[in-house]
This record gives sequence, C-alpha cells and structure tokens, in this order.
Amino acid sequence: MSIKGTDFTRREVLKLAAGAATAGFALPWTVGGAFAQPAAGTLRAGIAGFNVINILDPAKATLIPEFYVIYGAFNALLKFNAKMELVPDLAESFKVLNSTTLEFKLRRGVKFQDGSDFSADDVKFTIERVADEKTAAPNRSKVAAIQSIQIADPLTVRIVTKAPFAPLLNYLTNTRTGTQIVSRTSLNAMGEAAFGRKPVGTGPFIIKDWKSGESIELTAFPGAFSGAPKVGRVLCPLIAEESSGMTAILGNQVDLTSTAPFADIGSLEKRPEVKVLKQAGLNTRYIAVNNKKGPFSDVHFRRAVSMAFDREVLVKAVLFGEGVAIPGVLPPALWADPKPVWGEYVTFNPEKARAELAKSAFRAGTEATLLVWGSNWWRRMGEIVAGQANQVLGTKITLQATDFNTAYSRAKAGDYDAMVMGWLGFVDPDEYLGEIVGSKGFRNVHFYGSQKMDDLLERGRTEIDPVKRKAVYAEAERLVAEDLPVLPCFCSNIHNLLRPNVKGFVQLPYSNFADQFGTIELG
Amino acid sequence: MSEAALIEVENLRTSFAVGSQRVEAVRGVSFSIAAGEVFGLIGESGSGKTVTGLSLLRLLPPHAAVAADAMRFRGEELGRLSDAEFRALQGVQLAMIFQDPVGSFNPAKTVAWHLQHAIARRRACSGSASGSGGGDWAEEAAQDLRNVGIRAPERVLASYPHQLSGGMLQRALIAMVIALRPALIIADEPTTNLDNLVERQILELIRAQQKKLGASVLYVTHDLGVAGEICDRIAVMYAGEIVEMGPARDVLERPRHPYAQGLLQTSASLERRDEYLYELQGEPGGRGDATGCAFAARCPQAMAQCRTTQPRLVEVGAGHVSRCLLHEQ
Amino acid sequence: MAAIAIDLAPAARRLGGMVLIAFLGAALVFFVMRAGHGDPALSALGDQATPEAIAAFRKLWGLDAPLIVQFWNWLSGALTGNFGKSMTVAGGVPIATLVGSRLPNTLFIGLYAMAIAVVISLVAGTVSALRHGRMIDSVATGLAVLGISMPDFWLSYVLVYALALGAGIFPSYGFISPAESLSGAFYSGFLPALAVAAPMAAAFTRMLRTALIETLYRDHVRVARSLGYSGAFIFLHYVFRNALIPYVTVIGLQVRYLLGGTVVVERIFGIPGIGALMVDAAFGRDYGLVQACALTFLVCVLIVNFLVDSLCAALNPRAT
Amino acid sequence: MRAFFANKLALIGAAITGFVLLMVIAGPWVSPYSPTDADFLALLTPPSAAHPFGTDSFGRDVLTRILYGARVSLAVSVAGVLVAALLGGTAGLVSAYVGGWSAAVMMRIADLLFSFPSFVLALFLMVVLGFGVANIAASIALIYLPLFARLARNMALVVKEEPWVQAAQLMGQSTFSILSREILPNIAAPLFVQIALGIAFGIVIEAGLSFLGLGVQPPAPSLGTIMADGREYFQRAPWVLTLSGVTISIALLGLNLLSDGIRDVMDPKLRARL
Repeated sequence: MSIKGTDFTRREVLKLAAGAATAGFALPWTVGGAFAQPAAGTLRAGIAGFNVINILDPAKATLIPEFYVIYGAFNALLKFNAKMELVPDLAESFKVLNSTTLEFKLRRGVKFQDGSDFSADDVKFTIERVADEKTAAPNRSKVAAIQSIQIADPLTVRIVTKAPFAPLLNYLTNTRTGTQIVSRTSLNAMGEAAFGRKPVGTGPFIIKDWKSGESIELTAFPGAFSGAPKVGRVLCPLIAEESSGMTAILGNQVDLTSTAPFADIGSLEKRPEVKVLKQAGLNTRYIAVNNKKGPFSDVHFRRAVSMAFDREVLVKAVLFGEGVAIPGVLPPALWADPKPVWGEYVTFNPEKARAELAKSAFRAGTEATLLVWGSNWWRRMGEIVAGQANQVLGTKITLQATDFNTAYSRAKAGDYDAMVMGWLGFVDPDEYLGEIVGSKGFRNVHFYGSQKMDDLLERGRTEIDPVKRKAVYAEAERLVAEDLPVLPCFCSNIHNLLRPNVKGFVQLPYSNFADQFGTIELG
Repeated sequence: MSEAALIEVENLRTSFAVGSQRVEAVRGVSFSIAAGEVFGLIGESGSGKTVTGLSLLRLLPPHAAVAADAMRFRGEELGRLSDAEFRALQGVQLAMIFQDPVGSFNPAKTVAWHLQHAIARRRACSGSASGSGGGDWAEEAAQDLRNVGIRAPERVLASYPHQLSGGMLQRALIAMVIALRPALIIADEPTTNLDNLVERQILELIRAQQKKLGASVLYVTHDLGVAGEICDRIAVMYAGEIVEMGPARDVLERPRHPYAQGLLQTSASLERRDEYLYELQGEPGGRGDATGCAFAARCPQAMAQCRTTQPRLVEVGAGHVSRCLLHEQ
Repeated sequence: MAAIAIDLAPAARRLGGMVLIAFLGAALVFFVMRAGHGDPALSALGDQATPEAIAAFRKLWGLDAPLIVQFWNWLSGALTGNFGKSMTVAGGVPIATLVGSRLPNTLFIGLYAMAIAVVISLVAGTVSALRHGRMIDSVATGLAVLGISMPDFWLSYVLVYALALGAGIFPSYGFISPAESLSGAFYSGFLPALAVAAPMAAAFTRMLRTALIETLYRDHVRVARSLGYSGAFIFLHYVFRNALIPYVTVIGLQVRYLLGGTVVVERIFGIPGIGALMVDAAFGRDYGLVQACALTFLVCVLIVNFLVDSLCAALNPRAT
Repeated sequence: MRAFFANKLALIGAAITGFVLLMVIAGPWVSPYSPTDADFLALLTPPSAAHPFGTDSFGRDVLTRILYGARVSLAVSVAGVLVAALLGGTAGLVSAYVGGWSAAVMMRIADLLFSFPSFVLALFLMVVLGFGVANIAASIALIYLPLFARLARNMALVVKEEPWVQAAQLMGQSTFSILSREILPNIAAPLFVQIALGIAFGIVIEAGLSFLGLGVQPPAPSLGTIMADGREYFQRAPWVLTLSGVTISIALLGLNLLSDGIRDVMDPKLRARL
C-alpha cells in the first residue's frame, strides 16, 4: 500500500512563500535609489542606427558615425552654411589665383584643443598626410590631384593642383572628406594610434572619453575660435537600432538623435515630446549590378529590369514617403534641381520592359540573385525590386540576405549578380558619379567602364564654371539612365529627432551632427 | 474498555478518494491499548493495518478521510484537536517507527542532526531542564545510541544515512524515537527489511526500551512469529476489519477465525520448510460480497450464508473475540 | 603535502579540462570565422577602401600570414594573456581592455536576471508544489509556461512599451554601469534583466515544483511529520534541502541560455555588454575580438558549470 | 492515456498545438491571399474583415504571412531538432554502450558545443556561414546536439545495466539490435519530451535570429522576420508586431504545455502523485 502522508496547510504555504519572497527581494531592492539623471548642461545626442565607431582620426575615418563626431572636434578650411553655401571656416577667406591655384588666408589666433597654435603648417601637414600613400587614407583620391601645398606665410597657404580640379573646394569642407585639419605637433607627439583614439582638432568639443561601441563623451572647448559652446558636455551613446533610438528619445533617455526610422516619422511628427527635423538628404540608393557577368552584363536586361519596377512604390513602401525617386545617381538636393529628367529606361513601364527583355539574350525564367543586407528597409527595397521584376518579366530573381561586410566583399570580388546599395553624406557630384560609375571609381563594384562616361567625368572634374559643370553632370546622368551601370532607385530624406528643449541644431542635407553642438542650447 | 487504556479507538473508518470513487481501507476498527502494553496488528499486505496506524497519527494524505466514533488518548478525544494541537502530541506522545529505516532519514543530514532535533523537540515540550538528563544533547544522543546497542556512537552520529547499514539505521531510528520518550510507539513492520539476526536484536531492543520507558507499542506486522515474540495482545486484520483479537498466546496457539488459522498454518509451513507450502487460496485481501463476510470467497469453511450475512465479533474466550459465523452457530 | 596534492588532483584535472575546452572552442571559432565570407579590411576601411589601403591593413594586422601562423601568433599571445588589439570595432584598443570593460555589465545583467528568476521560481515553485493539483498550482504552472512562451526579444518590446514608454516607470533605453552607480544599474537594468529572466524563471519554477513534489512524498518527510516538527522546519530541512540539488543543476544548465539571452537584450536596450560586442565584432570581422568574446563566454559557462557541480557536490553528502 | 486526460493543462496544450498545426497546414490553402503578393494601394491597413490581422508595409495580408511564416519557423525548428536528436542520440547511445576513444572524442565535442551560450553560437554561425533557412536549422541542430548526446548517453548508461539488456547480451544479440530493440525503446520517452521542448526553443531561436535580421531570406516570411518588419513600423502599425508576437507566444504555449503534459504522464513517479 503506497499511502504517503504529508500535507502542508494553507497558512504554512503562505508563510513559506512570504519568507522566500522577502529573502529574495531583499537583495536587489535594498539599494533602490533614483535613476541618476545626467547633470544639467549635458546634451545627450544619440547616434542611432550605428554602434561601431572605429577611429576618430579624420584621415582614417570611413564610417558616417565616425564623421558625426569628427565634425564637432575638428574644422576644415571651409564649411557649408545653413543654405548649403560654401563659407570659410578655418580659412578667413580664399581666392582663385589661377585655374590650378587656390590661396587661403587663415584665421588668426586659432588654437588647437591642446592649446597649440594653428598655422599654415598644420594645413600643409594635414593634406599631405591624407595624400601620402603610407597613410592609406580612404579619402586619398580626393586630394590626389594636388601637386603642392605652399606656405606663403604662417597664415597664408596656396594649394596647387596638377590640372584644374573643380571639386577641390568641396573636398576641403568639414564633411566626409578627411581633410579636417589636425595638429601636426599633437599628432607627432601622440603617435598615429593614440591620435586615432583621442584626436586633437580646433572644433568646439574635445573628445574626452570614448567607450568603444558604447558611447563617446565630449566636453566643451572654451577656447574654440567659433566661440565657447553653450553646453558643457555632450554624451553620444551609440544606439545600434534606429527604433531603439526612437524609444530612447520618447522615454527621455536622449535629447537628440542622428537618424529616425522612416516608418515612424508620420506618427512622431504628431507627438509633443519630440520635434522632427527632416529634409531631402544627400544620398543615393540604387541596385548595384554586375556588368561583367550574369544577366546584368546585358544592357537590355538591365534596362528591362529597370523599367520593370516602380520607383514611386519604393518610396512609398520602403521609405513610407520619406524621399524621392531619382533617375540617376545624383541626389536632387546636390544641385537644387528638384526636377531631373526622366529617361525612358528609368521609368516604370511593364510593356516596354517586356519588349526590352525580348531584345536581350535573356528570357523570362532567367535566374539571378539580389543581395540584401542591413536593416529592414534595405531588405524591403530588394524585395520590391525583385518581386516587381519577376512579376513583370517572369524572371527568377531571388533575394539573399547577408551582412554588409559579406555583401560588399562579394561585390568587390565580382561574386554577385545584384545588390542593394547606397551612399550618403557626400557633397560633390564627383563623389557620387565619379566613384560609382567612373571606371576607376572605388565604389564602382559593377565593373562598368565607359570611355564616354570617363570623358564626361574628367570634364566635370576640370570644369570650374559651376553652370557648365552642372551641364556635364546632367549629361553623365543621362548616360547613366541609358547604360544603367546601376539601377537608380531613390534618395531618402534625412531626419533628426529632438526633445523640444533642444535649440540651435541646424540640420544639413549631408547628415551633419556634432558640428552643430557648439550652438546648441538646452532650454 | 478499561479506564487504564492509553489509547482507545472505536469504529475507525478510513477511506481514500480514487478518481470519483471512495475506497474503504479501514472499515470499523475498534481496539484499545493499555499503558505499557504491546499490541500487535497482524495481517497481509493491504489488510489496512498500516493505514490504521497512520490514521491514528494523522499522517494520511489529503485525499484520505478518517472517521471514528472515538479516538481517545489518555481519555482525550483526538478528533477534537486542531492540527496545531495535534502536532504538539506527535513525536513526544505518539511516535512512529517506519518500515524502511533508510528512507526514514533525511539523506542530507547526519544522524547527529536527526537526534539533536529530536532531543531538542522533547526538551522544548517537556519544559527546558525537566527532561531526563538535561545537559548536552550530544552526550544524550550518544547515550541513546548506546542504549540501542550501538557500540561506537560517535562514528554513527557523524555519519550520513547512506553510510550506514539498514540494521544500524533502524537502531538509530529507534533511538531517535526513544529520544522523544513517547507514550505510544507505533511500529510499522520495523524489521521487515532486515535480516533475521538483526531482526531478533531489534525486537529485543524494542521490548527492552518499551519496558524501560513504560511506553505502549502498537506493533504492526505480517509475521506471526515476530508478533508472538513481542506482543501482549494481538488483533488479526483482514480487508480493513479486525477478524480476531485476543491475548497473543491465545490467538497464536488457538486461532478461531479461519483466516487466522490459515495465516498460522502458512507461517508454520514456512517455518518447517515444507515441500508443499500451505497457502491461502485466492487473492490476498480480496473482498467477497459487500453483504457477506469479507473472507468468504477464500474461506475453506465458507457456507452459503457467509455470502449474505455479515459476521459480528463474538467473544470466544477471555478477552478473545473473533468475527465468524461459525462461532454464532 | 602529499595528502593535499592528492586532494587537488581531480580539481586540477577539471581545471585542465576546462582550459582545454576553452581553447578548443577558441580554435574552432578562429578557423570557422576565417572560413566564412567577409574581410576585416572592408570593415575598418569602409566603403572607400582602396586596394593599397586594404593591402596595408592586411599587412599591419598580419592577415597576410599563413593561417596556421596567425593561429599560433594568437594562441601564444592568448596563453600569456595578450589578446591583441581590436581591428575594426575599436581600432587599436587592446581587446583585453574592451572585454574587461564590457564583462561587468554582462555579468551584472546575467546575475540580476538569475536573481529575479530564482526569487520568482522560489515563490512560484514552492507555492505550486505545496498546493499541487489545486487552482493556485494551475495558475502558477500556467504562468510559468507563459513565461517560457515569451521569447526575450518579444518580451523586451512588451516591457519597453508597457513599463517604460507607457507607464514611464523605467528607462526605455540605456544602462548605467554598476561601476558607476549600483542603484542606477539595478534600476536601468531591471527591464532587460526581467526579459532575460522570464523564460528562466519559468524553467526554474517547473523544475523546483517537480523536485519539491517528488521530495514531498519521500518517506523521510512523513517521518518528520510523525515527529511533530513544524511545517516550516520540515519544508526547509527535509523537503527544500533535498530538492535543491536538481534545482541547482537546472540553474547551471540554464546559464547557456541566460548568456545567450543577454545578447538580444543588450542590443535592444543598448547595454554595453560582451554579447553586443561580439555581435559587432562578428559583423565587423574583428577576428581577435570575436575569439576573445567567445572565449569569455566559454569561460563563463565553464566556471558556472564548475561552481554548480561543486555546489551540488557540497549539497550532496553522497558525493563526499 | 487516462492520466494524460486528467492533466488539464496538457489537454489545453494539445488543443492549442493541434489548432496551430491545423492552421499552419490548412491555413495557407484557405487564405485568399498569397504571402508575397503586394498590394501597394493597401499599405499598413488596420485589421478589418478583409484582413483580420491587417496588412504590412507591402500591403500583404499579415494573417496569411503569419500562417506561412509559422510554417517556415516550424519546419526550420523541427528539421534542426530532429537532426540533433538523430545525430546526438546516436552519438550518446554509441558512446554509452560501445565506448572507446571515438566515443570519448564525440562526447568531448558535445561538451565543447555545450559550453557555448546557445544564442551566441547560433548568431556566430549565421554571421559566418551566411543567413538562410538551412543555416538556421544547422545552428539549432548544433545547439541541441550536445543536449541529446548527453541525455541519450546518461539514460543508456542506466538502461545498459538492466537485467534484460544483460540477458540479450548473453544471448548473443548484435550490438545494433541491442541498441535499437532493447535500449532505445526504454529511453525514447524522455527523448520525445526533449524533442517537443527543443522544437519550441528552436522556434524562439529562429525568431530571435530573424528578429535581428540574421534569419530567413526574404521574401519568405517567418515569424521572426514578420516581427522584425513589424517592429520597424510599430508606432504606425502596431498590429503587425503585436499580432505576430501573440501568435508566437500561443504556439510556444501550446508546445510547452504539451511537452509538460507528456513529461508528467511519462514520469511514473510524478504521475502517481498528480
């Protein structure tokens, strides 16, 4: 007989449970206390959608979040004002001596953050360093055209190019150029590696503490020539997910974000606890295609696919309306030209697309792989393009999701058919067209090479007259729409979210950030 | 029932909920045990003898229902006591020695721990210093172990249960119960799992300790030989009822109930190592018709009316009763 | 001395086994990582990398050496505690520093989650075991199963919207390191820890309930009852004490899931921990950093397993 | 069986699991929509009679996508866990019964895999091997392999000593026949429970990976990718994340209750007391 005897009464159970609960909860909750709010005068500026900042040496930085910070710690010779006009920064003025020589008068009395004086020598050092092969600067090509840098006097510097070089002024601005002026004495004293962690510039904020992958802490540089900042300290947490950035600002964990999720702009604009800044951005998104092998090596196939998807749908479904469709690779904001010309091959037209496919060596049922990577909206972009092309043309384009590193290394190796791609934050047409479709462009992972295009691009580089230069790039854009080395898609808006008490942040289309911290006030 | 009875049980009925039904394990058992008396409860597995003991000590699971016309301990009705009041009696007044000495010990604690808490409990109940000995619990524990024949109490005290043999553990268990100085010890087949030699020693031990303390013992067993050795009086149970009860000598030498006779014959046959073992026919514990004698289906002397008439306990000798229609004829 | 040496031998053997497993794991990570796609140079130099820059980068980090040489370089460094520097996630920062600064956060969240899970399971497991088969048991068991059915990333969202953005009780993002402020860490880490804890709490509860019910019906408990000991005493010393071994064992087994869970919440809540670091490192092909993170996780799991085994042995008198 | 029906939670679990399975198997046929056909005129419409779970950012019917997605998630998880059970179980059995150095090596490998935090292992493999259904299944298999190996080994070590196995050995049965006929049937029950639990956790792994963007290839839906998608426009269309999240919880609830129930029923010690 298996009769076992035990039972606990209700009171005993309650007592035991209560005992266990107090024993357990006593541990974590005795500390209690309030969540430490940052001290007043601290701006919490979240860098959202990115969580890697690898290096803060302008000559070596490559990632947009790295430049977000560099903008605020450094100055370049020039910068863009709120109207996106070129204005002097560390230079006081500049003039064109002849078609290959620019002369910069430098500001007097500018101090680096280490207290040393800024002079023409630092300018020469900085630019020569970027140009030096040994530095292996990613932006070397931007200064490769420079023949020499002459120091006329400590506050006058002349830059001589081998040939007329139109983009040069843009390449000397405080954007993703790498030409932000570094202190020769500091860099030599610290060594490259240490400088990359704690660089010394002339900007309004000093990089005080940098926890890799977590946050960067900036403190005001009272001696900045642009004036002492109004906030003493800026904390830039690196927020991996854009949506987390949004919940952070809604929950008042940050005051400002570098980006916002496209989908939520509409609802965020209605909320009182955040202010949404937005405008057309300097960026371009397209389908990179392999011009060397596979179906996309056939221009008719490229044209057929290009006509088979509706760019307006992309804007609606991928960006939730936060952007515009574009027929080429130049962002409209670059030229203040809101109405680019739409060529036949970049306009959605299923009939013509099928007719074009008939001209190609490939037929319905052609298989191809489209690589997608990154956050969800990139995937959606690929999904729609592939889905619509398959629907219209009967092709079998399948998606393959991967991470950016894999996608990009495969693209560089030519081991791909097509991938979603985009660039942002550049300020000169040559940075887009020259690099993306120029035969020597390092963003040309498409193996596209056209003499006609290269000639146009060369003319664009050497044409100093802006009106004529614009005409050259318009022609290049038409050629893009004709040859379709890439399949242009759209250009997206850029966004910043601010708490209502943040005043003085001016948003610029090249995705600026810390360059505005010097003027920000917390109300 | 005599005035001197330590415990009196009248018409104890215990049933268990099995699914939506209730199964009766004890069906109207009455007995009493005098102070200092060893009372044996004998029967096959499933006859209800263990349940009777557990019912007395309130150790049955919640799906068991215990009812009795009376259950008096020293004249006090146990049924009226709350759980808390009853707990005050457990151990120090009414204690139990279980069948399986190995399972009876908390495997995570040493023997010393067990004895320490038993001694502490007794002292707490009997009012700090008044208990026998007082003094250090460890000394007392060692003495208790010596009393049950353990020669090296220090070693045993320091041991965990799994380090000791069954016989050793049973001694320790008895020592632990004795340490509580209970008035009634319910011993539920305490020697079943032990070999013969140890069984004898344990039996003697219980008897000796019982005499020394003047405690009463309710000794539950299926072994008639054991019962004969230790018991003053015996009750034979079958299918939840007492079928025969009387002085041990009378019942064992002159059993009146056919079941008791069968049991005895089996036992004797076992002892003689017969080539053909005498066996009671049928399923042990099986109940016949609800209307008739429970044993009727297996009874070699069953008559027609056995299946229709419930027999009553009939006096068959001095203090000797039996439940059989044969006696009523 | 001899006696001590003998006593230490099994522990030393175990320790040796642990070190071996950890390094085998790191070797596995090393070779698997390099067999896959991707290139750290592209991560470090980014979209504008020129071939010369890539070549310079590979030379700088010794990526042009044969694989086995690279492995030996790494191994010989790692054995002396030198894990090298980060290539692409935190250019030039010593990996040991990076991991060292992140580890406390992960450990904090992990232990916090563990504490929450233990407290919840102690209460729920005890109540449902003691009242098993009744209403409150069904409720507690049901809740426990519900806990397992809320994946941490989904629960994180629910918690953020309910308790942070909705009720405004907790921060919706960010984490204060325990090194900075302990109370701040407890406060800001509550939601992520809860998200990690919920599935574990459920698993612990179920285990504890089963173990308690099993123990509850063992003979020695009934014996203790028969001696008139109080319910709390019996529960503590006879029931709980004996159910502790399977319970602790399960806690040890769950560490694998616990550390896995921290990866997700670290990302969602922006907690600078080892998990988030490893995700970044894996994406950035920061080989050395991935290996170091993997090694750290391995060592954590191994240490916990060792502790749990030791604790079980200490709890179980049969083991001595 | 009676004990199983007496266990109400297990019954509920079985009912939920049955319902989920029915929906996953039959749902896609019943649904008038395709999981991939976009309708750009009906982006992010809230739940309605036509679209009970609303539509997503492509105007696709969320309910249909969830049904297909659950199918994918379930298939990935089941495949991974079954592979793990098969390989791990075999390794455990062989190492327990046959022994030898190869068995020892197998168990050390299992130990090694067992020392990796589960999700870390999965995540690492996805980044290195590439995303995709097959690799998720492989990750799940690798996570579960050591578990099954250990479980099978530990149980087989016990069963091996049972008299009927010893008897079979003495009668000269082949090793394979002893393993498959004497040992396996006696350790099958806990393995089944572990498989059911494993499938539930496999779904969580798949969803977690996909949620972080490392999982199933688009446009194929999985529960994780639908949730990841929904998270992106949660403010605007909360139903996508919420309803897919609730779905995954319901599916897991069913599986967990069921495996609990099976375990209770199969554990005779516990069964006697419940």
